[in-house]
Amino acid sequence: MTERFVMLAPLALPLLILLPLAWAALAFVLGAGRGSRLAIAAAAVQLVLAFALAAAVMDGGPLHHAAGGWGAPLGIDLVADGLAAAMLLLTQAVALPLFIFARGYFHQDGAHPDAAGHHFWPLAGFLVAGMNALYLSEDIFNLYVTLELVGLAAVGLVASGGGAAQTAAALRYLFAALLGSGAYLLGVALLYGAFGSVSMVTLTPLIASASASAGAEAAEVALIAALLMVAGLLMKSALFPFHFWLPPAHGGAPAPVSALLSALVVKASIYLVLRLWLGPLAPLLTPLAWLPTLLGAAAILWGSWQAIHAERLKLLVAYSTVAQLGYLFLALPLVGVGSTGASASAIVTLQALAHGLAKAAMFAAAGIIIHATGRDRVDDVAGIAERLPLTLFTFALAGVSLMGLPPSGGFLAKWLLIDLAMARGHWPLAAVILAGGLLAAIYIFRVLRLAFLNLPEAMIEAEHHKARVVPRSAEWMAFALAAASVLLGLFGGLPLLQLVDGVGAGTP
Amino acid sequence: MKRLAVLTAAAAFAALLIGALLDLPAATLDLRPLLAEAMPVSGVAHPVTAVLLNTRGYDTLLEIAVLLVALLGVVVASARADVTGDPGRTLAPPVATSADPMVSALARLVTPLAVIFAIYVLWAGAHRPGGAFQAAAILAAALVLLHFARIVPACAAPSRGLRIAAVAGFAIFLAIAALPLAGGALLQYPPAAAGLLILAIESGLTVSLALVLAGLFLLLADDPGGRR
Amino acid sequence: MSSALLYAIAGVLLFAAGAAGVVMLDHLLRRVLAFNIMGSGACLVLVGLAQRSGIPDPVPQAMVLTGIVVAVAATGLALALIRRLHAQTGRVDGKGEEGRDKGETVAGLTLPVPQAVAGQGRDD
Amino acid sequence: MSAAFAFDLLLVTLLLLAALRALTTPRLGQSLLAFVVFGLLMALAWVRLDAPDIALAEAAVGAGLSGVLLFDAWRALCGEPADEAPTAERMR
Amino acid sequence: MTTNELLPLLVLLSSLLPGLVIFALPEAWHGLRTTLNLFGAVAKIVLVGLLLAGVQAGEVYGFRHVVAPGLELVFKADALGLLFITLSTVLWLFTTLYAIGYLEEAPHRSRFFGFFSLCVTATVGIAMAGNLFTFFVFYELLTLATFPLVAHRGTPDAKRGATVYLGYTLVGGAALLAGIVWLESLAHHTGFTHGGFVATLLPGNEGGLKAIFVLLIAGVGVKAAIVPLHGWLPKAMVAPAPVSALLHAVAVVKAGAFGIVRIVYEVFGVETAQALGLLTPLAVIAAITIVWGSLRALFQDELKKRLAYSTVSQVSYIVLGTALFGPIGTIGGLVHLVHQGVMKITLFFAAGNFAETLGIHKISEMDGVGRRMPLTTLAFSLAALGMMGAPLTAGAVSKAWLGDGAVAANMGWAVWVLTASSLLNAAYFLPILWRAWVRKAPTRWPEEHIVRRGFVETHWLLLIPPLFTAALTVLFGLLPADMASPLSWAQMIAGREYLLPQR
Repeated sequence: MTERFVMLAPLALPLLILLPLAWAALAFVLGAGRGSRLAIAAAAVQLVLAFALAAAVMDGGPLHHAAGGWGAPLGIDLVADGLAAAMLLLTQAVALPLFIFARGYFHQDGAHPDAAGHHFWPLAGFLVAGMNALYLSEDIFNLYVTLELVGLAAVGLVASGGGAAQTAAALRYLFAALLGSGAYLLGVALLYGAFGSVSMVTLTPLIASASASAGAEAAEVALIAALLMVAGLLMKSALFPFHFWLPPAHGGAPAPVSALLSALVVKASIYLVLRLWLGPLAPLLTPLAWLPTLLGAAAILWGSWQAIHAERLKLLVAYSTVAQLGYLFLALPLVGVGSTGASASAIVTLQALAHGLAKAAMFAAAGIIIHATGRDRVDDVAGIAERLPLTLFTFALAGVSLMGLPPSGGFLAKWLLIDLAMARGHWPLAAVILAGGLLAAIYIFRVLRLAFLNLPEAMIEAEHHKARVVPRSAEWMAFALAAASVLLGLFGGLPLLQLVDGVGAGTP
Repeated sequence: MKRLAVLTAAAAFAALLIGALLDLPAATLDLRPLLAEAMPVSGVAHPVTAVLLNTRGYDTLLEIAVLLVALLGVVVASARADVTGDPGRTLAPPVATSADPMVSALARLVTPLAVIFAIYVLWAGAHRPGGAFQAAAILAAALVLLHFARIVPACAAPSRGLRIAAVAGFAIFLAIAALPLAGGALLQYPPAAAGLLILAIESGLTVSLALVLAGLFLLLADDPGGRR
Repeated sequence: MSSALLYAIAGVLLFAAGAAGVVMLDHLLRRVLAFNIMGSGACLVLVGLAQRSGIPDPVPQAMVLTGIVVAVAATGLALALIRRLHAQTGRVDGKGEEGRDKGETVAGLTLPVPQAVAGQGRDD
Repeated sequence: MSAAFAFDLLLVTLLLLAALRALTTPRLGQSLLAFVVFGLLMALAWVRLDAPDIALAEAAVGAGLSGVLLFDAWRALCGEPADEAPTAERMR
Repeated sequence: MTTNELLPLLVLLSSLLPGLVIFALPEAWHGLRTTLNLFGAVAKIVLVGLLLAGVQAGEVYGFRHVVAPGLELVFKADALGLLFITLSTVLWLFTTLYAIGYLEEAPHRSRFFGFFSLCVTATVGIAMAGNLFTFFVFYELLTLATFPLVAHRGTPDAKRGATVYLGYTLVGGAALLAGIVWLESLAHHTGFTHGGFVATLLPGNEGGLKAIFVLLIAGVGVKAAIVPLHGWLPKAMVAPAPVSALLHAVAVVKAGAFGIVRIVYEVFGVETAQALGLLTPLAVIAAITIVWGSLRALFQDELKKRLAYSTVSQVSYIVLGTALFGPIGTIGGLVHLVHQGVMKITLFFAAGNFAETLGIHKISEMDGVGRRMPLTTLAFSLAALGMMGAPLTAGAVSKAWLGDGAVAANMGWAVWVLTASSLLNAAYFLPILWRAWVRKAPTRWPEEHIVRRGFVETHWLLLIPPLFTAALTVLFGLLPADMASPLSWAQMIAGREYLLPQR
């Protein structure tokens, strides 16, 4: 059984792209509001494929798939290494429960044919396809196309919220995304002009030798290209100070969309930054590693600060994303292994997974709370422990992971990151991580402590009167995501770190 | 102040990059010979088409997906253009007023020509400049012209038939991309059938892309001369 | 200097102008124009640099074709959203979109609470 | 300087001018017009770069379809100032 | 998995699993919830009994779970850990019984007992932690599990108290985390070892190690309520009485004190800590805390507040014992870990009874309560006498060993501190006893909830726990040398630490 599983794995590379493309197209044909079951079934298959892929990569190292059979540099190669396999796993693992959640969430609006659920399914399908393609691609121009696919699908999903605020947020997001991908495209053009290839594998030695020979003009162009690409991607990643588009887009979209965007979409461009930074562009950018780290630290502090002061619940969660994304950039100068033997990229992956699961759960929980209360202010959470205990518990569990408290995945990542920072002597980084955790506690417990308040009886009555039914399946799916983010710390860390670092690598 | 800063930054960036480009040596790698070698088995004679639908056909597959996403986005945006109601605003009523007779005549004249030209461009793409996308663009232009001639109405949301037609090309492409997985790689055409398969993909894409491109316009369009 | 390099340089200038336009311009339609000019610039750089020797290179040409399609797609989406925004708010500029990190306003639009919820949660 | 290069230089200059005009001219209609001209000039540039495929696509899409889309949007946005006021009022 | 690995895991699960199930129980399923609670508590006692027997027979219990390369959750049931486990397990049973009675008919009982069980799980985890990583995991879990308990009443006051508690403990947790990771980056492991492992890092890291010590002690010191980190404790008094009992006697402050013991003995090692000059400052801080807490207690009219400040003072006896270089002080500190728990929980049970039965919250309302509630007041009085260190009580044993330890460690001033504290203890407890037994009862109690029926002055579930723990207070004082007494365990532990078994 297991062996056949692993034998199927090479096929998982193209299938993880083709399958969502196919069901997205089918959902489009099916029409408004339909396709939820299709999407859920397909997402389950994709999750199995992602597991098979991860198992195969863990056993036998990276898998390659040459699209069209040409191979780089003429063709486009798909490559699944540990990092890609981990991100694919995250994407499918978040997508499946979120789809079930979305089905419950949108279902109750069935009476409104033009509700937000209208075009959720095909757009979500293209979004997932785009992300899967992005994680697997090894070709920087192909990556541009996947970036656009992800970006436009995400914008469409934000706009599906329907209100004026959502439209404005979608536009703001669209222009930020287009500016980012434009810069990235120019970088690709320059690299192709300088080296004649868009394949990362081919480019890596060429860039290395160009930057090694002093005074080579190609290196100068390559550096500008690298900066353009990274700047463009940082714009899409909403790294401080490019985060301006994220809070309205993520805070305004319908809950399943916010969850998809915050948990997955921003990770895609960050993944690409890491992949390029630690891969082909490493010789050019390594001296600049402090810059995104500095911005990451600023993001943690600024995002947390804004979350502490946000008045709307979903905006609070969105700003928390701004802050949490900062952690992913802290590790760039920390190449190498810490006292535990986990590499920086493995730790970042762990953090990305923990945050992805937790943030999806938190947005879902926030969505349920808002759905039930009909209001979106943080203060309206008061007394929610009484009415939605499971959802509050979900929110709290997700918060545990975001604060980096044990035994969550966020905690494990934070621990390893601090360990790595200290092993490298980067004390300020460790301090920022600790401070970030405390600030996160402030904004999370801002919500939790209100939730435990007893409301006056009359008010409870009034609330119950207004309360809308949230499907249990939606509540449980949000809970499953939160529980996964916590259990990740206990049981997921070891396999994940081994997956990214390769089995046996980096023993202390 | 901000404007000045942005302009200065843009100018500095352009100067810096142009300076670097002036000294840029020739590219280290040249794909042209590689592509020339691959041409005989690519199934087409025109190199750009070979790249577009064979060696980098995967790019094109995703590109079509991007177009579909954009169409979806437009559908989303035009579905309920006004949250406060006013449904008549988006569901364009049947065209009452007649179009400019000149436009009408032009449209009637141009459309068949455009179809023929599009078929030519599509077919020619195998050998010389042209191909699915250009053909689709021509067809889309014809559709838009027909709209101006009040022959094709604007629509709020595509009907199922239209949706199927818009997706069909993509579906064919997807199927042909997936089939070789049984024995080889994604989009790895058997060399003997490559030409035929590419033509099949291109034919499907022409129709679908034309609809999608025209859809981008028609979903948004108001009737000429103003709303309602 | 070869012709192709000249076009590449023009591409850089177009890109810079377009990018500055996307950042600076207020009217959303103009931003769309700026984005298109920016994209055209990048495409010129791609082909221009690759063809400095004067021999056509089909690979970047095919990429530019892809890029143009993507640009059209983005333009269509942007225009649709702009028109929607206009229908909903009467606005066509990006003003009020900047520097909004405060709680209750989203993307520069202060909305009464029920409507904000109606928009995002499909609760009505 | 060969004649061809001179033509290229002219074309590039016109391209830049059209782009600048599209971005800076105060009247939106003129700006859109300049953009369509820009698209046609781009098509010409692609011909000069031995890329007839792109030229064809650019002419059909960049100048044609995008132009129509933009003009249509412009008319929808700016054509009816009477309709704008109440909408704007309502949202405030 | 062998039995020796399984047993500690079962000890953890015996409260974790019932806790998780209880969360999911509908509010009205009172019977099943109570059954689960009691089943868990009794099962845990049985399991701990097995552990105790095994450890005395020389068995080694423990298991580990790797969470990341080089990072393990390590559990071991050693003598020191078992001392704490036994204390919290036995007291948990009584607290559970008490809470069942106390919360009868109150809302949100599923939530309450769920977190209650998690709380004890975390405490047991702390006790069994085999390295600082594991210790930290459960230390933070304890914070998370106690927050909803403190906030349980849902009043604005409860919200405020819980927030203050959380603020203190999370900042402390961050300090602890920083210290642990710093230490790990130097030593590459954080496993507790007899005699400590830090000595191997000397010479060369003195400055760093001192800073680590400060971070670690500050981290656990928050929960141990060392001055000036004690601010949360009086504020957390808003919690229901069983929670206060849990915070003060079973779980939270004990976890802090226990952490200090672990850090001093098994991370740094007393020798190294002494060599680095860290013990004397610690002792001074403990002394300050003892006196300060007692002084503040003197001026509180609210009974629970006075008890809270008394806790601040008493827990630092443990810290003081730890900081007194030498086996005798160690024994004094360890034995007080148990004795203080037993005595303080009695006081809180009794205070809860006064409040629950008669609505008495203030000391000034306690006139004549001894005649209305003689049994509760008797338990209260015994525990209070113990706190003062009156002869034949558990407190006397602790104080005697601590005093001797101070003399043996050439820290004579500590004896004065102890004496002064005892006097202050008397000063704030004796007036209460005077009021309760001697003064005349008022005609009306503030809010009489439970009517007296014969001997049963209040709900029987509220009465049994304090009586039992009061009995233990006396028993430990009367039979200090018995095999099963905390003192002989403390001697055994100190013996392992110093290889000096006898006084």
